[in-house]
Amino acid sequence: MSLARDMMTVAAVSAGAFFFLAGTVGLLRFPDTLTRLHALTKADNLGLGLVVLGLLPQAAGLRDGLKLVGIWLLGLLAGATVSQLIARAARHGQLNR
Amino acid sequence: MSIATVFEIVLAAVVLGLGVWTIVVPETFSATVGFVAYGLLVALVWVRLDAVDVALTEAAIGGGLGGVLLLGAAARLRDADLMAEKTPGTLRASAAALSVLMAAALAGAVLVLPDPAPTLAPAAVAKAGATSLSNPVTNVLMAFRAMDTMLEKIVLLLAVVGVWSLASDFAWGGRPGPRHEADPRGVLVFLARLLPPIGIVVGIHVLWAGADQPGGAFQGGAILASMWLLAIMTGLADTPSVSLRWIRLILVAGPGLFLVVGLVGLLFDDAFLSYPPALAKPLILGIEVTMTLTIAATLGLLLAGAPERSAQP
Amino acid sequence: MLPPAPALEAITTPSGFLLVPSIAVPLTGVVLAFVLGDRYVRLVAYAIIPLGLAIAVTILVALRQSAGPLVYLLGAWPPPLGVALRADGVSAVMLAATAVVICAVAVYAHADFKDTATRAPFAFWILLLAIWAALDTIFVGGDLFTLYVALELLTFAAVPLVSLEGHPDTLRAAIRYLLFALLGSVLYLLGTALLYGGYGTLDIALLSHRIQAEPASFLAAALMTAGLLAKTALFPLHLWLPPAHAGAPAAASAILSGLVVKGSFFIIVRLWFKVMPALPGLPATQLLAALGASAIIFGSVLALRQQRLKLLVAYSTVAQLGYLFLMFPLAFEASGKLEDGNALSGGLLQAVSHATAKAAMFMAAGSIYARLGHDRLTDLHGLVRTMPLSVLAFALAGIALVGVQPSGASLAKELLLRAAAERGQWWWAVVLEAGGMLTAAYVVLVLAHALVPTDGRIASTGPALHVRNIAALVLALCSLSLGLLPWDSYLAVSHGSVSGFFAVETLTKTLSSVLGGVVLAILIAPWPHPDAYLTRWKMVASILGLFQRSCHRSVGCLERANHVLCQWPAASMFLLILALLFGALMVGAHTFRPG
Amino acid sequence: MSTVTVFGLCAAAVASLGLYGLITDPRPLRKIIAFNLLGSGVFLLFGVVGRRGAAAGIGNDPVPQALVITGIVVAFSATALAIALLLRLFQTTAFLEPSIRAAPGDDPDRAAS
Repeated sequence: MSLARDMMTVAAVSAGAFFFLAGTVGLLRFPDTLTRLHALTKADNLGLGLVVLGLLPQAAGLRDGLKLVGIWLLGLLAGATVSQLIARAARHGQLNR
Repeated sequence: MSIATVFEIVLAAVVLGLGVWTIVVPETFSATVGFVAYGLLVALVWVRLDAVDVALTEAAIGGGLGGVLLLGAAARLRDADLMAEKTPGTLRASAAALSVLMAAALAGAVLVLPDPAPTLAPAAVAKAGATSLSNPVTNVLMAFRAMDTMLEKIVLLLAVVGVWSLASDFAWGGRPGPRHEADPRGVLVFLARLLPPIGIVVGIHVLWAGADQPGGAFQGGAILASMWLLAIMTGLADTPSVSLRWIRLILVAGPGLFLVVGLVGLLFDDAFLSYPPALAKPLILGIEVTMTLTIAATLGLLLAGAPERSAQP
Repeated sequence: MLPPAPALEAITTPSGFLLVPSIAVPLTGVVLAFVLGDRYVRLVAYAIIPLGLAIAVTILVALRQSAGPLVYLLGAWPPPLGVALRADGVSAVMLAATAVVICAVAVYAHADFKDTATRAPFAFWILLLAIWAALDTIFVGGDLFTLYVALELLTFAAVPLVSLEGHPDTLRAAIRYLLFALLGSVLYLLGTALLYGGYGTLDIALLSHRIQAEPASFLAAALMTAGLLAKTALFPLHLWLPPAHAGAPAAASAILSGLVVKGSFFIIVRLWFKVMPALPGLPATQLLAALGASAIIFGSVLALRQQRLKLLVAYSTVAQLGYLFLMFPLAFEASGKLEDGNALSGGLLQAVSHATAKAAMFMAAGSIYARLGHDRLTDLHGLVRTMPLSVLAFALAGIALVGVQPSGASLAKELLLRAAAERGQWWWAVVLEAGGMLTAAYVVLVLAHALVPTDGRIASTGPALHVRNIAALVLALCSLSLGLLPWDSYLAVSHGSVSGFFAVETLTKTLSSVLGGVVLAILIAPWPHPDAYLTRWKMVASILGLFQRSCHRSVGCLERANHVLCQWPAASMFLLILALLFGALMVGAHTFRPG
Repeated sequence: MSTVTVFGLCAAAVASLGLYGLITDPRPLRKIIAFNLLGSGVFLLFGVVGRRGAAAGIGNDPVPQALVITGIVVAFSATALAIALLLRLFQTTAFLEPSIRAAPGDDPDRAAS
């Protein structure tokens, strides 16, 4: 049972780490603000979600699990808001390039 | 070399790299962004050092609110950079040499510190019974070294006085900082309506947890302050004018209560800033709750800046 | 094994509780003044200040009756876990001096910072009380980290005072002051981290038993000393002082110059004499005194070259701060330790007499500025007829600084000279005498300008306020009579050997330093000056001119050097160099110790 | 290499980086950032010292931790005061010299790229 849990954790966290890596590469390599945002938000939300998913089986109890999910939701909220703001600023031409 | 050590070396290298970038990057705005990232990673270092209380403080105040402060200043001062002349190369080289020398001396001194290291951890644990709080850091802050904590509250208060003293004469008594406006149907306003209830709960939780687990007045206060700032930045709330009696009461409530409890201890108990064992926990929690409010208001007002507008809109 | 701490230090002494209100009362004032706000701040300050003065006096009395120092354990937690407050004779003297100066400044500032709903009085009175609380904490604090917080409290209270007027120049001065002070306190904090790492305590009494000659403690001592020197503005780290002290309102300048710089100075004394008396070694003390000597020369000469009275007084502070550091090599005993004695008493007396005299000088300068609307030296001719009391206060404060009997400075000088003779370090005696002459020079320069008769009356723009002049006069008289007080119950002063007043010898000494000062003033000062009065003796004038030109050339070099030292990168690099130098000298003294 | 060694070296390096920036950068805001870096290095050193003193079931001596928390708050207040001074100076001088203008292209996004 615990082996299965550990394997799930390893798999999910590794996948999450991969998405983070991909997102970061995209952030550094993509040409303009909007594509960069695209790389960042998609990869980060998915990456964070997978990491949280992977950590859930390791949580000591229901409360810790709920806290983890809460962190993910808050991360999503913050990421979504900030990318909206940056995208709007980019569209209004407040940012060049 | 274990995986943990490799992770630590990588973490230290990234922290250092961000530090170097923060110092050498030409644009000030980039430097502030670098500093915020640096602050978040340093919080991780603190976790590795097993100092979670400090990690929370560093993330909330050092990286978080400090970062907001620096970013705001960098945005407002954008053209001031152009006036500065560059320091000549020879000076920079000698400064670099001196800094390297200093780093070597420091590193050497740290590495030859005595083994086993002297520590007060056992003493702090042994005396924890006197306060019935099981977070040793809270015990040190609120009981053993309460004097430092109280003085530091006064430092915060003086910072507020200092910032307010920079108001122009006509704006004295008015509201700090510029008035912020945001699109009422925009996403930021949405966030500012959605987040504060959650943030306030989290802040109170962090304060409450501080008695026994990592957390406490500073960390909780910083979270509350950021919620307030979010509301201010979206125009949902405005900064209070500095002449209001209630805002002044909140700003001094923390140190004031500390002083009163201290003096009561001097008159009726053992000593200044001592707590009778039976009342220690409620007293400390009471001070902490008040301090959280004070810290939240102080941090928020420090970020808002000097009074700039008259109280009437 | 670590030797156990003496039992006396670890318990609260009977009258130890007196130390709490010395901090808590001004703090209460800060809190109350902040809440009650604009209309009542001054009222709160005037309620608190007599109370604070009474506490300082009570501590003086209590210490006299107590067998040893007063000790108070905060929260009844004994160190190393808890924090102790301790007051010995030195602390009591500093507490009392602070209380007296604050009282005088409060009287002086009565008219400047009235109860109106404006920001300046609000900030001034709160910050005044905060400075008092911070200084008292520094004087009685028994823990190095508590001292750090108190130092920061002091900085946070002092910086807004500098920028109270809100002009760009004063804002720039305040930023520079703040940043340099922060650099200094971070270095101090770095030192405390190393000390805690080495010995597991920051309590001064415990540390003094545990500290050993080790790399960490050498580096800590060097960093802390350098950091504190930056906050004390000892040459060559004085870049921030003249603009900050000259730009602040007069009442604030009096506090900043008289008291605030003494806070960090006091911590250096604590560090070297109490925490680690055996650590520095003779070379480091000589370096410290050499910096002091350079401060006297640079500060005095630059003071003579200033066009504005307030700047002149500020540069005089740079010079007088140098004086405070001459005691260190003179207190170095054959045992290889710094010990209490004539030298330490002399240094602290110097600090006290400078606190009172310099505050009085700034007050007088401030009255002059307020009345005339400017403080250009060359436009002060005939001032004595317009403002006789202000000129008198300035003159008395100047006389006290020069060290005319029975001023505190003269007693201090006497003690230091005696220590120099005992140690066979005659060169510091020479510096002491030369310093008196240089001080006399700029005092004479100001007085000469004020006394020169003019045809026209000086145009006065402001009102004449006698209260101000009386506050300045009282403080100057205070400084002038410090030598008469019974110091022996607080400081190690052996009274019998102090030479009698108005003996022929002392009179000639005083006269010679004043005459020397006159000559220096004529040679160095840039005034369009008494040449005019010398036309009858053309020969004398031409010879004088010759000397003057060569003097001006060397003074020009000095000014250029000072200009370089007052650049930010140079000064901050000097800070690091000094730290490394102090470390190297301390290590060297222990490595090559004879035997 | 132990945790203490790694982060001890890191702390020393960060502190001296801050020192370098504080000495050489002529721009006040950059000086403030460098001061924060320097302070952070000093706090880390405290953390390393506390980590060495792990005992009695606590992973880090609580006394240095408490000192650092106090220190962080003091450093934040210092930053706030310094920035307020700087903004005020900028306001007053910009009022006096309206000729100072932003140069084209001096922009956060470009800076971040």
